[in-house]
Amino acid sequence: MIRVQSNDFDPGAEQAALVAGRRDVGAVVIFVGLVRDMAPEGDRSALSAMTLEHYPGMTEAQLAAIEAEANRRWPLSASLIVHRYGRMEPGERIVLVVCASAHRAAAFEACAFLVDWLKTKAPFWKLEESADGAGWVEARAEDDAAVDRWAVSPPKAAE
Amino acid sequence: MIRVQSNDFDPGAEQAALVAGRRDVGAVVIFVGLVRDMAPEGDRSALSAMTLEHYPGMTEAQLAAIEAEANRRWPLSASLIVHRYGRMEPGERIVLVVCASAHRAAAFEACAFLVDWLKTKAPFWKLEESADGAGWVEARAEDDAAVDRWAVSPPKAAE
Amino acid sequence: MRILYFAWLRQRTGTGMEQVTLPDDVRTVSALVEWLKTRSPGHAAAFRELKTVRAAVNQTYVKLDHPVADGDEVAFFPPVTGG
Amino acid sequence: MRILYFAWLRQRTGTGMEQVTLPDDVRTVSALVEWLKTRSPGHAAAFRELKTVRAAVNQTYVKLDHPVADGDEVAFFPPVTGG
Repeated sequence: MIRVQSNDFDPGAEQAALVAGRRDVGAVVIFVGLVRDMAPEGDRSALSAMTLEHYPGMTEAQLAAIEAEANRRWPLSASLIVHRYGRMEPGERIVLVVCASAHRAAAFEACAFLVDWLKTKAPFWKLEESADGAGWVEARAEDDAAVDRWAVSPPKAAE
Repeated sequence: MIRVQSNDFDPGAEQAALVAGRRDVGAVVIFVGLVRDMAPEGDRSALSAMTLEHYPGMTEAQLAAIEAEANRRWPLSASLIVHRYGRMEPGERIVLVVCASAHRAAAFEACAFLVDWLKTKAPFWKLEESADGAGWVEARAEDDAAVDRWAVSPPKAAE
Repeated sequence: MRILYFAWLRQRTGTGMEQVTLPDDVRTVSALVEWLKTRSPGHAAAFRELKTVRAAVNQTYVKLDHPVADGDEVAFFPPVTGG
Repeated sequence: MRILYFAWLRQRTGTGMEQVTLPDDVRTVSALVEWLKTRSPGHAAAFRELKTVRAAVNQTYVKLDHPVADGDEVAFFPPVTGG
Protein backbone atom coordinates (compact mmCIF):
# COMPACT_ATOMS: atom_id res chain seq x y z
CA MET A 1 0.00 0.00 0.00
CA ILE A 2 1.17 3.50 -0.72
CA ARG A 3 -0.20 6.92 0.20
CA VAL A 4 0.98 10.42 -0.67
CA GLN A 5 -0.60 12.92 1.68
CA SER A 6 -0.01 16.31 3.29
CA ASN A 7 -1.05 15.33 6.82
CA ASP A 8 1.07 13.61 9.45
CA PHE A 9 0.90 9.87 10.20
CA ASP A 10 1.15 7.70 13.32
CA PRO A 11 3.79 4.96 12.92
CA GLY A 12 2.30 2.86 15.71
CA ALA A 13 -1.23 2.96 14.32
CA GLU A 14 0.04 2.16 10.82
CA GLN A 15 2.10 -0.77 12.10
CA ALA A 16 -0.86 -2.19 14.03
CA ALA A 17 -3.27 -1.80 11.10
CA LEU A 18 -0.81 -3.40 8.66
CA VAL A 19 -0.48 -6.66 10.61
CA ALA A 20 -3.87 -6.77 12.35
CA GLY A 21 -5.10 -10.33 12.76
CA ARG A 22 -1.92 -11.89 11.36
CA ARG A 23 -0.17 -14.74 13.19
CA ASP A 24 2.60 -15.30 10.63
CA VAL A 25 4.48 -11.99 11.00
CA GLY A 26 7.53 -12.06 13.24
CA ALA A 27 9.28 -8.84 12.24
CA VAL A 28 8.13 -5.35 11.34
CA VAL A 29 10.78 -2.84 10.35
CA ILE A 30 9.62 0.75 10.28
CA PHE A 31 11.53 3.70 8.91
CA VAL A 32 10.47 7.20 9.91
CA GLY A 33 12.20 10.03 8.09
CA LEU A 34 12.24 13.42 9.81
CA VAL A 35 12.95 16.89 8.50
CA ARG A 36 16.51 17.52 9.62
CA ASP A 37 18.28 20.83 10.02
CA MET A 38 21.67 20.36 8.38
CA ALA A 39 22.95 23.80 9.38
CA PRO A 40 25.00 22.59 12.38
CA GLU A 41 27.08 20.44 10.00
CA GLY A 42 27.99 23.18 7.54
CA ASP A 43 28.14 26.92 7.20
CA ARG A 44 24.51 27.33 6.29
CA SER A 45 21.79 29.19 8.10
CA ALA A 46 19.38 27.19 10.23
CA LEU A 47 16.60 25.57 8.23
CA SER A 48 13.24 27.08 9.08
CA ALA A 49 11.12 24.85 6.86
CA MET A 50 11.11 22.54 3.88
CA THR A 51 8.43 22.22 1.23
CA LEU A 52 8.10 19.04 -0.78
CA GLU A 53 6.44 19.24 -4.17
CA HIS A 54 5.30 16.12 -6.00
CA TYR A 55 3.75 15.11 -9.32
CA PRO A 56 0.29 13.82 -8.43
CA GLY A 57 -0.32 10.61 -10.32
CA MET A 58 3.27 9.94 -11.35
CA THR A 59 4.62 10.03 -7.79
CA GLU A 60 2.01 7.53 -6.60
CA ALA A 61 2.60 5.28 -9.61
CA GLN A 62 6.35 5.21 -9.03
CA LEU A 63 5.95 4.52 -5.30
CA ALA A 64 3.58 1.65 -6.09
CA ALA A 65 6.09 0.29 -8.65
CA ILE A 66 9.04 0.31 -6.25
CA GLU A 67 6.89 -1.25 -3.52
CA ALA A 68 5.94 -4.04 -5.95
CA GLU A 69 9.63 -4.49 -6.75
CA ALA A 70 10.45 -4.87 -3.03
CA ASN A 71 7.71 -7.49 -2.74
CA ARG A 72 9.20 -9.37 -5.70
CA ARG A 73 12.67 -9.34 -4.13
CA TRP A 74 11.77 -10.22 -0.54
CA PRO A 75 9.09 -12.44 1.02
CA LEU A 76 7.07 -9.69 2.69
CA SER A 77 3.83 -10.32 4.55
CA ALA A 78 2.78 -6.69 4.07
CA SER A 79 4.29 -3.33 3.21
CA LEU A 80 3.36 0.33 3.38
CA ILE A 81 4.81 3.59 2.14
CA VAL A 82 3.37 6.90 3.33
CA HIS A 83 5.03 10.03 1.95
CA ARG A 84 4.06 13.56 2.87
CA TYR A 85 4.21 16.62 0.66
CA GLY A 86 3.83 20.33 1.48
CA ARG A 87 5.53 22.51 4.06
CA MET A 88 7.19 20.86 7.07
CA GLU A 89 9.43 22.12 9.85
CA PRO A 90 12.55 20.49 11.35
CA GLY A 91 11.60 17.54 13.54
CA GLU A 92 8.42 16.74 11.63
CA ARG A 93 7.83 13.28 10.20
CA ILE A 94 8.04 13.24 6.43
CA VAL A 95 8.12 9.63 5.26
CA LEU A 96 7.11 6.23 6.64
CA VAL A 97 8.13 2.84 5.30
CA VAL A 98 6.85 -0.33 6.99
CA CYS A 99 7.94 -3.82 5.93
CA ALA A 100 6.53 -6.89 7.67
CA SER A 101 7.83 -10.40 7.21
CA ALA A 102 8.06 -13.74 8.97
CA HIS A 103 11.78 -13.09 9.45
CA ARG A 104 13.77 -10.01 10.35
CA ALA A 105 16.38 -10.13 7.56
CA ALA A 106 13.80 -9.72 4.79
CA ALA A 107 12.04 -6.93 6.66
CA PHE A 108 15.28 -5.00 7.29
CA GLU A 109 16.58 -5.40 3.73
CA ALA A 110 13.33 -4.51 2.00
CA CYS A 111 12.88 -1.46 4.22
CA ALA A 112 16.43 -0.21 3.58
CA PHE A 113 15.97 -0.81 -0.16
CA LEU A 114 12.76 1.24 -0.26
CA VAL A 115 14.21 4.05 1.84
CA ASP A 116 17.33 4.31 -0.33
CA TRP A 117 15.14 4.58 -3.40
CA LEU A 118 12.71 7.06 -1.85
CA LYS A 119 15.45 9.35 -0.56
CA THR A 120 17.06 9.65 -4.00
CA LYS A 121 14.79 8.62 -6.85
CA ALA A 122 11.25 9.40 -5.75
CA PRO A 123 9.67 12.21 -7.77
CA PHE A 124 9.75 14.94 -5.15
CA TRP A 125 11.35 18.38 -5.26
CA LYS A 126 12.57 20.11 -2.14
CA LEU A 127 12.40 23.82 -1.37
CA GLU A 128 14.37 24.83 1.71
CA GLU A 129 13.70 28.01 3.67
CA SER A 130 16.25 29.63 5.95
CA ALA A 131 17.30 33.14 7.01
CA ASP A 132 19.18 33.24 3.68
CA GLY A 133 15.89 32.86 1.80
CA ALA A 134 14.34 29.97 -0.07
CA GLY A 135 16.09 27.67 -2.51
CA TRP A 136 15.45 24.48 -4.43
CA VAL A 137 17.68 21.59 -3.39
CA GLU A 138 19.74 20.11 -6.21
CA ALA A 139 19.95 16.36 -6.82
CA ARG A 140 22.90 14.86 -4.96
CA ALA A 141 25.28 12.49 -6.70
CA GLU A 142 26.49 10.79 -3.49
CA ASP A 143 23.02 9.50 -2.71
CA ASP A 144 23.02 7.47 -5.90
CA ALA A 145 25.70 5.20 -4.44
CA ALA A 146 23.24 3.99 -1.80
CA VAL A 147 20.70 3.09 -4.46
CA ASP A 148 23.33 1.58 -6.76
CA ARG A 149 24.11 -1.15 -4.24
CA TRP A 150 20.65 -2.55 -4.94
CA ALA A 151 21.21 -2.39 -8.73
CA VAL A 152 17.79 -0.87 -9.18
CA SER A 153 16.61 1.40 -11.94
CA PRO A 154 13.79 3.86 -11.39
CA PRO A 155 10.53 2.03 -12.00
CA LYS A 156 8.63 3.04 -15.11
CA ALA A 157 5.50 4.85 -14.11
CA ALA A 158 2.17 3.65 -15.41
CA GLU A 159 1.27 5.20 -18.74
CA MET B 1 17.23 3.77 27.32
CA ILE B 2 16.04 0.28 28.05
CA ARG B 3 12.91 -1.11 29.69
CA VAL B 4 11.84 -4.65 30.52
CA GLN B 5 8.11 -4.75 31.16
CA SER B 6 5.09 -7.03 30.94
CA ASN B 7 2.73 -4.50 29.37
CA ASP B 8 2.46 -3.61 25.68
CA PHE B 9 4.06 -0.51 24.11
CA ASP B 10 3.11 1.96 21.37
CA PRO B 11 5.85 2.23 18.72
CA GLY B 12 4.57 5.62 17.49
CA ALA B 13 4.45 7.17 20.96
CA GLU B 14 7.92 5.81 21.77
CA GLN B 15 9.36 7.18 18.50
CA ALA B 16 7.85 10.60 19.11
CA ALA B 17 9.05 10.77 22.73
CA LEU B 18 12.56 9.66 21.78
CA VAL B 19 13.17 12.50 19.31
CA ALA B 20 10.89 15.17 20.78
CA GLY B 21 12.33 18.64 20.27
CA ARG B 22 15.27 17.41 18.18
CA ARG B 23 16.13 19.09 14.86
CA ASP B 24 19.22 16.99 14.09
CA VAL B 25 17.57 13.59 13.60
CA GLY B 26 16.89 12.56 10.00
CA ALA B 27 16.26 8.86 10.37
CA VAL B 28 14.49 6.69 12.91
CA VAL B 29 14.54 2.94 12.36
CA ILE B 30 12.09 0.98 14.48
CA PHE B 31 11.94 -2.77 14.85
CA VAL B 32 8.80 -4.35 16.23
CA GLY B 33 9.01 -8.07 16.96
CA LEU B 34 5.75 -9.99 17.09
CA VAL B 35 4.88 -13.39 18.49
CA ARG B 36 4.76 -15.59 15.40
CA ASP B 37 3.05 -18.92 14.98
CA MET B 38 5.60 -21.12 13.26
CA ALA B 39 3.19 -24.08 12.89
CA PRO B 40 2.34 -23.38 9.22
CA GLU B 41 6.04 -23.83 8.35
CA GLY B 42 6.51 -27.21 9.99
CA ASP B 43 4.58 -30.14 11.31
CA ARG B 44 3.88 -28.62 14.70
CA SER B 45 0.58 -27.74 16.28
CA ALA B 46 -0.56 -24.14 16.19
CA LEU B 47 1.05 -21.97 18.86
CA SER B 48 -1.52 -20.80 21.37
CA ALA B 49 0.79 -18.67 23.49
CA MET B 50 4.39 -17.98 24.43
CA THR B 51 5.71 -17.06 27.86
CA LEU B 52 9.00 -15.20 28.20
CA GLU B 53 10.88 -15.52 31.45
CA HIS B 54 13.76 -13.17 32.29
CA TYR B 55 16.35 -12.64 35.02
CA PRO B 56 15.38 -9.35 36.65
CA GLY B 57 18.50 -7.29 37.11
CA MET B 58 20.78 -9.25 34.80
CA THR B 59 18.49 -8.93 31.78
CA GLU B 60 18.27 -5.16 32.18
CA ALA B 61 22.03 -4.87 32.72
CA GLN B 62 22.78 -6.84 29.56
CA LEU B 63 20.31 -4.87 27.49
CA ALA B 64 21.88 -1.62 28.73
CA ALA B 65 25.35 -2.96 27.89
CA ILE B 66 24.47 -3.94 24.32
CA GLU B 67 22.71 -0.60 23.81
CA ALA B 68 25.87 1.19 24.97
CA GLU B 69 27.89 -0.93 22.53
CA ALA B 70 25.60 0.12 19.65
CA ASN B 71 26.09 3.74 20.64
CA ARG B 72 29.86 3.25 20.60
CA ARG B 73 29.76 1.70 17.12
CA TRP B 74 27.32 4.08 15.42
CA PRO B 75 26.65 7.81 15.78
CA LEU B 76 23.16 7.57 17.25
CA SER B 77 21.16 10.56 18.38
CA ALA B 78 19.05 8.38 20.66
CA SER B 79 18.13 4.75 21.15
CA LEU B 80 15.56 2.68 22.98
CA ILE B 81 14.98 -0.99 23.72
CA VAL B 82 11.69 -2.14 25.22
CA HIS B 83 11.36 -5.87 25.86
CA ARG B 84 8.29 -7.58 27.24
CA TYR B 85 8.16 -10.64 29.42
CA GLY B 86 5.25 -12.83 30.48
CA ARG B 87 2.56 -14.59 28.46
CA MET B 88 1.79 -13.37 24.95
CA GLU B 89 -0.32 -14.68 22.09
CA PRO B 90 0.49 -14.83 18.36
CA GLY B 91 0.33 -11.37 16.80
CA GLU B 92 1.24 -9.54 20.01
CA ARG B 93 4.18 -7.13 20.10
CA ILE B 94 7.07 -8.49 22.10
CA VAL B 95 10.11 -6.30 21.50
CA LEU B 96 10.77 -2.75 20.31
CA VAL B 97 14.10 -1.34 19.17
CA VAL B 98 14.35 2.30 18.08
CA CYS B 99 17.53 3.86 16.70
CA ALA B 100 17.64 7.52 15.73
CA SER B 101 20.46 9.14 13.82
CA ALA B 102 21.21 12.06 11.51
CA HIS B 103 21.64 9.53 8.69
CA ARG B 104 19.73 6.41 7.73
CA ALA B 105 22.67 4.01 7.36
CA ALA B 106 23.70 4.31 11.03
CA ALA B 107 20.10 3.94 12.19
CA PHE B 108 19.49 0.82 10.07
CA GLU B 109 22.77 -0.86 11.01
CA ALA B 110 22.53 -0.16 14.74
CA CYS B 111 18.93 -1.38 14.83
CA ALA B 112 19.76 -4.62 12.97
CA PHE B 113 22.75 -5.17 15.27
CA LEU B 114 20.62 -4.80 18.40
CA VAL B 115 17.83 -7.01 17.06
CA ASP B 116 20.26 -9.79 16.08
CA TRP B 117 21.70 -9.70 19.59
CA LEU B 118 18.32 -9.55 21.33
CA LYS B 119 16.85 -12.43 19.32
CA THR B 120 19.72 -14.75 20.20
CA LYS B 121 21.75 -13.58 23.19
CA ALA B 122 19.38 -11.70 25.46
CA PRO B 123 18.72 -13.51 28.75
CA PHE B 124 15.17 -14.67 28.10
CA TRP B 125 13.71 -18.17 28.13
CA LYS B 126 10.75 -19.11 26.00
CA LEU B 127 7.94 -21.46 26.92
CA GLU B 128 5.63 -22.32 24.03
CA GLU B 129 2.09 -23.60 24.47
CA SER B 130 0.20 -25.53 21.82
CA ALA B 131 -2.33 -28.35 21.61
CA ASP B 132 0.68 -30.66 22.15
CA GLY B 133 1.29 -29.09 25.57
CA ALA B 134 3.90 -26.64 26.82
CA GLY B 135 7.63 -26.84 26.13
CA TRP B 136 10.75 -24.79 26.65
CA VAL B 137 12.38 -23.63 23.43
CA GLU B 138 15.99 -24.71 23.01
CA ALA B 139 18.72 -22.29 21.95
CA ARG B 140 19.12 -22.34 18.17
CA ALA B 141 22.55 -22.62 16.61
CA GLU B 142 21.55 -20.99 13.29
CA ASP B 143 20.68 -17.73 14.99
CA ASP B 144 24.25 -17.31 16.15
CA ALA B 145 25.35 -16.76 12.55
CA ALA B 146 23.36 -13.52 12.45
CA VAL B 147 25.10 -12.26 15.56
CA ASP B 148 28.51 -13.49 14.41
CA ARG B 149 28.52 -11.09 11.46
CA TRP B 150 28.79 -8.26 13.97
CA ALA B 151 31.67 -9.98 15.81
CA VAL B 152 30.05 -9.21 19.12
CA SER B 153 30.38 -11.14 22.35
CA PRO B 154 27.65 -11.04 24.95
CA PRO B 155 28.19 -7.99 27.12
CA LYS B 156 29.29 -8.66 30.65
CA ALA B 157 26.50 -7.81 33.00
CA ALA B 158 27.14 -5.42 35.85
CA GLU B 159 28.47 -7.13 38.94
CA MET C 1 -2.18 19.15 -24.73
CA ARG C 2 -1.60 19.52 -20.99
CA ILE C 3 1.79 20.90 -19.93
CA LEU C 4 2.87 20.58 -16.27
CA TYR C 5 5.73 22.42 -14.57
CA PHE C 6 7.29 21.55 -11.22
CA ALA C 7 9.68 23.21 -8.77
CA TRP C 8 11.64 26.10 -10.26
CA LEU C 9 10.21 25.48 -13.73
CA ARG C 10 6.80 26.18 -12.20
CA GLN C 11 8.15 29.30 -10.53
CA ARG C 12 9.85 30.65 -13.67
CA THR C 13 6.97 29.97 -16.03
CA GLY C 14 4.57 31.31 -13.40
CA THR C 15 2.23 28.35 -13.79
CA GLY C 16 1.94 24.74 -12.68
CA MET C 17 -0.25 23.70 -15.60
CA GLU C 18 -1.27 25.06 -18.95
CA GLN C 19 -3.40 23.76 -21.77
CA VAL C 20 -1.91 24.37 -25.22
CA THR C 21 -2.84 23.52 -28.77
CA LEU C 22 0.16 21.99 -30.45
CA PRO C 23 1.29 23.47 -33.80
CA ASP C 24 1.47 20.82 -36.52
CA ASP C 25 5.27 20.99 -36.85
CA VAL C 26 5.93 20.29 -33.15
CA ARG C 27 6.44 16.52 -32.96
CA THR C 28 9.10 15.97 -30.28
CA VAL C 29 9.67 17.10 -26.69
CA SER C 30 12.63 19.07 -27.98
CA ALA C 31 10.55 20.95 -30.55
CA LEU C 32 7.90 21.51 -27.87
CA VAL C 33 10.50 23.12 -25.60
CA GLU C 34 11.62 25.49 -28.39
CA TRP C 35 8.03 26.44 -29.04
CA LEU C 36 7.20 26.89 -25.31
CA LYS C 37 10.21 29.23 -24.92
CA THR C 38 8.47 31.73 -27.22
CA ARG C 39 5.40 31.97 -24.99
CA SER C 40 6.88 34.32 -22.37
CA PRO C 41 10.19 35.57 -20.92
CA GLY C 42 9.43 33.30 -17.94
CA HIS C 43 9.18 30.27 -20.22
CA ALA C 44 12.45 31.26 -21.91
CA ALA C 45 14.12 31.51 -18.47
CA ALA C 46 12.72 28.14 -17.37
CA PHE C 47 14.22 26.38 -20.38
CA ARG C 48 17.50 28.31 -20.53
CA GLU C 49 19.61 25.48 -19.05
CA LEU C 50 18.22 22.31 -20.58
CA LYS C 51 20.72 20.03 -18.87
CA THR C 52 18.88 20.51 -15.58
CA VAL C 53 15.45 19.92 -17.14
CA ARG C 54 13.81 16.50 -17.20
CA ALA C 55 10.64 15.56 -19.03
CA ALA C 56 7.89 13.00 -18.74
CA VAL C 57 5.25 12.17 -21.34
CA ASN C 58 2.10 10.63 -19.90
CA GLN C 59 3.90 10.22 -16.57
CA THR C 60 6.83 8.27 -17.97
CA TYR C 61 10.34 9.73 -18.07
CA VAL C 62 11.48 10.42 -21.64
CA LYS C 63 14.44 11.86 -23.53
CA LEU C 64 14.13 15.13 -25.43
CA ASP C 65 13.79 13.38 -28.79
CA HIS C 66 10.65 11.55 -27.63
CA PRO C 67 7.58 12.13 -29.81
CA VAL C 68 4.64 14.16 -28.55
CA ALA C 69 1.09 14.33 -29.85
CA ASP C 70 -2.05 16.23 -28.95
CA GLY C 71 -3.75 14.60 -25.95
CA ASP C 72 -0.42 13.82 -24.26
CA GLU C 73 0.36 15.06 -20.76
CA VAL C 74 3.87 16.49 -20.85
CA ALA C 75 5.66 17.46 -17.64
CA PHE C 76 8.89 19.41 -17.11
CA PHE C 77 10.86 19.38 -13.87
CA PRO C 78 14.40 19.46 -12.43
CA PRO C 79 16.13 16.17 -11.55
CA VAL C 80 14.21 14.67 -8.62
CA THR C 81 15.71 15.19 -5.17
CA GLY C 82 13.88 12.38 -3.42
CA GLY C 83 11.86 12.63 -0.26
CA MET D 1 23.62 -17.31 49.66
CA ARG D 2 20.81 -16.66 47.20
CA ILE D 3 20.22 -19.32 44.53
CA LEU D 4 18.03 -18.50 41.52
CA TYR D 5 16.55 -20.94 39.03
CA PHE D 6 15.05 -20.10 35.65
CA ALA D 7 12.97 -21.91 33.02
CA TRP D 8 12.95 -25.71 33.40
CA LEU D 9 15.49 -25.56 36.25
CA ARG D 10 12.89 -23.54 38.14
CA GLN D 11 10.19 -26.06 37.22
CA ARG D 12 12.26 -29.11 38.21
CA THR D 13 13.55 -27.71 41.50
CA GLY D 14 10.06 -26.38 42.21
CA THR D 15 11.39 -22.95 43.21
CA GLY D 16 12.59 -19.75 41.57
CA MET D 17 14.72 -18.70 44.50
CA GLU D 18 16.09 -20.23 47.66
CA GLN D 19 18.29 -18.97 50.43
CA VAL D 20 21.00 -21.45 51.49
CA THR D 21 23.88 -21.50 53.95
CA LEU D 22 26.96 -22.70 52.17
CA PRO D 23 28.92 -25.59 53.74
CA ASP D 24 32.57 -24.66 54.27
CA ASP D 25 33.86 -27.13 51.69
CA VAL D 26 31.72 -25.75 48.83
CA ARG D 27 33.98 -23.23 47.08
CA THR D 28 33.09 -23.50 43.37
CA VAL D 29 29.93 -23.47 41.26
CA SER D 30 30.64 -27.10 40.46
CA ALA D 31 30.80 -28.10 44.11
CA LEU D 32 27.65 -26.05 44.75
CA VAL D 33 25.82 -27.99 42.04
CA GLU D 34 26.83 -31.32 43.59
CA TRP D 35 25.66 -30.13 46.99
CA LEU D 36 22.36 -28.71 45.60
CA LYS D 37 21.60 -32.07 43.92
CA THR D 38 21.32 -33.66 47.40
CA ARG D 39 18.58 -31.27 48.48
CA SER D 40 15.68 -32.99 46.67
CA PRO D 41 14.89 -35.35 43.79
CA GLY D 42 13.76 -32.22 41.86
CA HIS D 43 17.18 -30.64 42.34
CA ALA D 44 18.84 -33.85 41.21
CA ALA D 45 16.65 -33.87 38.08
CA ALA D 46 17.40 -30.22 37.37
CA PHE D 47 21.14 -30.82 37.36
CA ARG D 48 21.13 -34.23 35.65
CA GLU D 49 22.35 -32.92 32.30
CA LEU D 50 24.94 -30.30 33.12
CA LYS D 51 25.79 -29.51 29.51
CA THR D 52 22.47 -27.66 29.16
CA VAL D 53 22.91 -25.73 32.41
CA ARG D 54 24.47 -22.28 32.51
CA ALA D 55 25.43 -20.32 35.62
CA ALA D 56 25.88 -16.71 36.65
CA VAL D 57 27.50 -15.44 39.83
CA ASN D 58 26.37 -11.99 40.82
CA GLN D 59 24.66 -11.63 37.41
CA THR D 60 27.78 -12.40 35.38
CA TYR D 61 28.08 -15.58 33.32
CA VAL D 62 30.69 -17.95 34.75
CA LYS D 63 32.14 -21.39 34.13
CA LEU D 64 31.52 -24.26 36.54
CA ASP D 65 34.97 -23.89 38.13
CA HIS D 66 34.23 -20.31 39.20
CA PRO D 67 34.56 -19.64 42.95
CA VAL D 68 31.51 -18.96 45.08
CA ALA D 69 31.30 -17.42 48.54
CA ASP D 70 28.54 -16.67 51.00
CA GLY D 71 26.76 -13.46 50.00
CA ASP D 72 26.97 -14.29 46.29
CA GLU D 73 23.87 -14.46 44.10
CA VAL D 74 24.16 -17.63 42.02
CA ALA D 75 21.75 -18.30 39.17
CA PHE D 76 21.20 -21.47 37.12
CA PHE D 77 19.39 -21.51 33.78
CA PRO D 78 19.36 -23.18 30.35
CA PRO D 79 21.18 -21.53 27.44
CA VAL D 80 19.31 -18.30 26.70
CA THR D 81 16.90 -18.42 23.75
CA GLY D 82 16.70 -14.68 23.15
CA GLY D 83 13.59 -12.56 22.96
